[in-house]
Amino acid sequence: MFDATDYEDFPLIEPIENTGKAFYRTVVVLVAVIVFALFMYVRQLRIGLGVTGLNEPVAWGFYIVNFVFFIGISHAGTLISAILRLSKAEWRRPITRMAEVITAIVLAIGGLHPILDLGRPDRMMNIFQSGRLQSPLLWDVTSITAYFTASTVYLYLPLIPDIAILRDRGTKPKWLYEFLSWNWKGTEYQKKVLERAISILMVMVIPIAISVHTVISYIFSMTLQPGWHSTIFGPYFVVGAIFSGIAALLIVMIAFRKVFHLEGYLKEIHFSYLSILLLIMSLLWFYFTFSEYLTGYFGHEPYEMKVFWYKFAGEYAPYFWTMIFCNFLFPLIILSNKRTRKIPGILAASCGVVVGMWLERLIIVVPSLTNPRLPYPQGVYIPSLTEWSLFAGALSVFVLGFVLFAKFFPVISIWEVREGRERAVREVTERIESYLPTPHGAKSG
Amino acid sequence: MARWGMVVDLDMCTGCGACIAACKEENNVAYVSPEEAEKGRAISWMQMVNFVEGEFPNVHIKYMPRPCMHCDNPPCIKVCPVHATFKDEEGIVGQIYERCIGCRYCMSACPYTVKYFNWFEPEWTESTIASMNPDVSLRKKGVVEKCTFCHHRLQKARDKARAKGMEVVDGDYTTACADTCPTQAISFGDLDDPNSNTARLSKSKRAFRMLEDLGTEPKVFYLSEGEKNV
Amino acid sequence: MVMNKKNIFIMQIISLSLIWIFVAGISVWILNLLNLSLELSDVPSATIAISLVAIPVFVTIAIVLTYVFVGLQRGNSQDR
Amino acid sequence: MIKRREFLKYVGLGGAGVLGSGWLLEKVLSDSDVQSLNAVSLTKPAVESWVTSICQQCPGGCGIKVRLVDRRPVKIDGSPLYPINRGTLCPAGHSGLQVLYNPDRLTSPLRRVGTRGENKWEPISWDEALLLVQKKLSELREKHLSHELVFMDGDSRGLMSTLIRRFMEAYGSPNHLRTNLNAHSAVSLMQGGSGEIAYDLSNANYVLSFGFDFLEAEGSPIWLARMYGQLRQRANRTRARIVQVDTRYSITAAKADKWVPVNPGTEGAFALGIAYVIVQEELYDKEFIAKNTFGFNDWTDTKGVKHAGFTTLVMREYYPEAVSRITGVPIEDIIRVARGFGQERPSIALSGKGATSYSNGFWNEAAIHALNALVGNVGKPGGVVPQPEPPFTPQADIIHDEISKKGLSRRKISEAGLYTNEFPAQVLFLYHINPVFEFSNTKKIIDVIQKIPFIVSFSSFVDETSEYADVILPDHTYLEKWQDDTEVPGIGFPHVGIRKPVVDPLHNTRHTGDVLIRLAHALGGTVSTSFGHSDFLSLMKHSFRKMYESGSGSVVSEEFEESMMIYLEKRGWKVERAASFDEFWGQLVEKGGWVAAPRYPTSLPDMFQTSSGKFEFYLHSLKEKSQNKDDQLLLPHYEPPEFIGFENDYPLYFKIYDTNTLFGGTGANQEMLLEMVGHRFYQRWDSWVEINPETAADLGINHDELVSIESSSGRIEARAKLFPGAMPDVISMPVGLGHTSYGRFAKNRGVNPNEIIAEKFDSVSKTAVKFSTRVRVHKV
Repeated sequence: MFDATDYEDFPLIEPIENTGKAFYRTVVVLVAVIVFALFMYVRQLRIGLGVTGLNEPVAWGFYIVNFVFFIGISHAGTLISAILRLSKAEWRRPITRMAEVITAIVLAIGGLHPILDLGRPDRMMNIFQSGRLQSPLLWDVTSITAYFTASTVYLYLPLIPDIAILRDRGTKPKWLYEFLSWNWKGTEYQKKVLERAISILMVMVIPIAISVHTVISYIFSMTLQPGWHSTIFGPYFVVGAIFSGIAALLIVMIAFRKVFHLEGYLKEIHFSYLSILLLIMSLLWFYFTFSEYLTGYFGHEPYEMKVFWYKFAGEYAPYFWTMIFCNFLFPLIILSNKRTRKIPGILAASCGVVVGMWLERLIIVVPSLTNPRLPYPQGVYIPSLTEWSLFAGALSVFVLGFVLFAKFFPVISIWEVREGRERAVREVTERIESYLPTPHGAKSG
Repeated sequence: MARWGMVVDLDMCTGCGACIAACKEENNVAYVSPEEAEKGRAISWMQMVNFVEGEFPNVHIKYMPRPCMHCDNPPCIKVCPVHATFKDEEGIVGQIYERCIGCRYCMSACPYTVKYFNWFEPEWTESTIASMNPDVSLRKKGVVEKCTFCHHRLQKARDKARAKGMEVVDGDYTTACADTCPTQAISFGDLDDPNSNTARLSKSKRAFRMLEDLGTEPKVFYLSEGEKNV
Repeated sequence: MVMNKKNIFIMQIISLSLIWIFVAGISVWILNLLNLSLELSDVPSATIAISLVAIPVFVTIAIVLTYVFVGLQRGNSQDR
Repeated sequence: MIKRREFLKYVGLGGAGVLGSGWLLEKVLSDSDVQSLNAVSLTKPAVESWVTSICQQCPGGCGIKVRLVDRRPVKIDGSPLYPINRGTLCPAGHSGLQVLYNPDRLTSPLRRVGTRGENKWEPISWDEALLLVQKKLSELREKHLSHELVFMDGDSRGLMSTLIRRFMEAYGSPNHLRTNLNAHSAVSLMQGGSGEIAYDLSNANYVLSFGFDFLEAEGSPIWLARMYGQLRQRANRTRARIVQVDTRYSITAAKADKWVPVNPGTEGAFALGIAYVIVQEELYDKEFIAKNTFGFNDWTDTKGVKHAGFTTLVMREYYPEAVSRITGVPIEDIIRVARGFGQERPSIALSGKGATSYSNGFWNEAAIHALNALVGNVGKPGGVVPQPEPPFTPQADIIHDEISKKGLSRRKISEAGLYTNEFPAQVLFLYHINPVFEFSNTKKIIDVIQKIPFIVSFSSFVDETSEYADVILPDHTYLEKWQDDTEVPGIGFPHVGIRKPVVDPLHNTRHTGDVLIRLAHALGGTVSTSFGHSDFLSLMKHSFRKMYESGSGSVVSEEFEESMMIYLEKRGWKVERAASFDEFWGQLVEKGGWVAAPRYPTSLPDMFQTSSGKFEFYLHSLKEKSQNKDDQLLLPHYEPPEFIGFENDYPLYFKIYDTNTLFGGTGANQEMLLEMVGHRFYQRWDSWVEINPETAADLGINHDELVSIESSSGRIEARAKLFPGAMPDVISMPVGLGHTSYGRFAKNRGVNPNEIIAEKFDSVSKTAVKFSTRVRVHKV
């Protein structure tokens, strides 16, 4: 079946229909890593959490750090795409899909992390039988479930027209596209229904997304522990999450642009706009970090100061200052300069931010635990091989998830791009005209 | 209804550690291997905490035995997702080992670090198996455990009292640590009973509580050391 | 794999009902916890507050999905 | 590590395990380890009972109450009836069941099959083992070398000590070496008698302790801790003052009102400096000095020779500036402590290992004890009181034959003799002692032990010295045997504790008392006829008859009841007691002991059994022993301590101390005690060395870093604990870890500081002293 419009967007469909060797190679490597991680996890199940580097008083380590980190990354997606859609930013069109996919995959990974951390995962059903919604941990369970459901739906609905394109092309497996396309024919009524649904969801998804990371911050800030007990934690975590999400999105975009040769869709301007958003988030992140530590320092509460100095000049100083560099100085230098705000520079800055944000989660979780109020026990935390391999496994699941998604579905929303071509210029012109100041004497309205 | 509490007179406490040992024996607390202990995984429901101040020769060390504080406003209970840690009507903060899912949130939330986790399946040596206290249940791998104010002793005392048709009152039961303290620095009893020695001591001018300003309302009181002047 | 349209439609219906079962399950779970907290008088206020937010959110998501499904089926037939 | 088969299982389970249902996880998680616990049958209803006995984890002599469930001991608590500890117990006491159930206990007699120290054994029957020992003993007697049987005894007091002494005398050897004696040799010369004294701490107002670490592991720790409690918070009493003079910030120093760090070995000088102030300011008890002491002022002997008195010497030599220079204590501290000691009576000066473990230990103790006389606090409540003995039925006289007479006339060998290569032993018996671990310079000890042709150990475990034994005749543990426990050091009232089997012996072990009696009977002749009793229990019963007949004291009971009895007894009432000896014995065994009121001397000359009948500042008896001593060398004076190792090479003093967990090393086979060994330094299962932070900074040593400690005798490695309570030039280490044998828990845990302690002996009493070694420390 040949269609001129399909030909136009063939680069988006091609990777689905022609599977290269590279795909299988990648999948094999990733599955190998995942199987190893699974093996390590089953070993942990049998032997006990002692195989990790956790101890008394450092009861939480990599698993919780990665949980917060991955859930943070998840804000890339739905939130950004919802905000961009809501603000009618036209340059969003090739971006939203990838952002939404990140969210769905990463949420699934992040949501599983607390289970990795459980001493008795076999008793997880206790949460259902006799849970307590008073515990911030259950707030998390609820809001992550809600976010996961909402963002999956939010990923799926805009995917329907694209699935229909694939169905119409007869792409294999046919039944899958038939099943998922929900009888989409592209009629006006269908379009209206879909658009209405999407706009309901995008309004709903924003508060849910914000609630998710706020609630995650509550896990820490609801306790009385020095370094955690802070009112700023909710917005601080949300800002950090969006920050790391954008960085992750940029990396994914650059990767697909390179691998799938999407230069025609993802243009410099997209990166430039997103990276300016990244820069703004970097400044905002720094502002929150600064406020957080300044209030701690100014109050000079002894236990708080113990944690403070542990981060600033103690054992965690290398991580802390690396974080400041990666999250603030490095992106600031690179992104505020037009000459370096090019794709390689943006990639470097984004990688820096992802690493920096991971470090930030580490710096929030561990030092408060290694410095308990009582002088004993004192904590040292060195993650073990098990924790590292599960981290690697989680990253592999993320990449594998993306690779598989890209195998079956277009990573850029075809119909939105087309819609853009067809209608955007006219709509935008009309819209802009509508905000232009009415010249004196002309009829308003 | 009694409200059980403890008073530790730091002026009499010599930091000998008898309370630690008595507790371990009484409550079937498992031993971890030396390598694991080195990693900070030893379990000791009662722990001696030292505060070292000053420099030679004006050094001062304060020893404080630290059981679970059995807070009236316990930070650990608030965060438990499954009702595994709870406060009973007599104020004792307990842990249901069979329900605990091992999320260790309570450990992270406790400002006194009194909660301990079983990182591995406890390995019982012949001698510990032989001397198990049949009154205290054993913990398995992956659950959190803590001081219970020797709750099994309370249950026994209650059974005895009920047989006589009475309520448990101050003096009917005491914890293993209070029982064994050579200087009797630890006293245990009903904080609400006006005739109780423990209650009287808890209202002493010397009385204070650990990290009192956190508002956790611990039921373990400390009596400060006398003034040192020679 | 050969699948006729009818089977696919049945599967679509089933998956949609699964969504509803999921949402109903979550609601039952939250109500169960609410009941438990009332029974144990374990801060029911917190539980009530959370259930007031969480249940409508899940229900809305399910409604939106159903709306889209029904809408797409209807829109399709109307046009023809 | 996981095994290969398990690995395959994991791979198999891998896929399903993670995402699988709770049911599957339950399968994966439920390990057989948990199931094995069901063997203990924790859920069945059980019969509970309690049995009293006496602890033997340290020489403290506390009464214990063992909880048995279905006749299986499950917990040890303090016996509320027993007056030493009144229901309380120390960590070691609690871990007693780990001795009873220890997986490394010997289950039968052993004969060595490998070379010495190789730790290879074959189990043999008791008859075989005893025959082997008896043959050796007979041979020795036939060769008229009976004195070459050496019995090293680290436990005995009460009847067991009597029995061993009797065995040795009947056999014909003077070499019964007792090492656990609380030898107050200076006190015994100053006030006569055996020198066994007690401090009536609970009635004192000012306690000045010289290296007497009474809250850790000296004397009877629980008794002393209880006394400490009474010094602190008791109704109707002011809080007593405690000053700890020590070279280490011990737990006692931490709990004292003031810690006075002094230069090592100068404790005596500090005491004399206090004496100076007391004499100068006339704070001493003039009446007591005039009536009851000798040698305070200058005096003239019968020959008309003038002698300098204590005051003359003190006023001449020990003025505060001089003392401050020697001890390193600021002058104002000397004066302040002296004034407090002189004014806040009753005040008491205690001397402990911290002051006496130097080459000048004897004179340190003499100077310290002189302070007690200065404030007239001897033989009174709140002072130094005699340590009374309970009434025991004497045994029939020992019958000596020619061999034993000859043997006994030989010179007794001393501890110092061990370090000479001519240690005259053909047969060595080891009872509750482990010289290869406990003595200074362990390498030399091994050399000496190696050369002894035949060694018999009575240890319940294979310890370092037992590895060199030819035969091990394992004793019961203290929870399985009959024994009395009397003469607990420092308890000021007569008492007898009944140690009885709380459980039938778990293994094929035998009471060493029974074994000795049986050996004696087997040796025949006069050795046999000296032992009228068939076993230790009948000997005990026999000896206790006098306690019943004398009518004094009473079987232990609740505190209130007991104080009532004592009150009545003091007023001459006859306290109601058992109708027959058997009934008395029954009560004794059930309650666990006998106790009588403290006996203060009715007149002080009763207490002072010296040639002058007074407290002697001037040590007559020392003059008798060694002629032609200068006057001031017979008065309490300061003698500079000698150290081994030159200051340039070895700049730091090396101090060791006992902990209340390991008690010199015997506790090291118990998990409980190993786990909490260093609970004050947050250190488990390992040794540490306390170093002053500034000293450490100079040496570039960080906290918890491994350091090497080297003396002229050897080198060990331990982790450094930077501790502001360490004096800048003194490093301290706990003793008890570093076993190379002694079971799975003890073996290769930590290091043994005795390895690098050079042998040194007290200049007067000739006992071994351990603080005379200098070391150097550097990072590994």
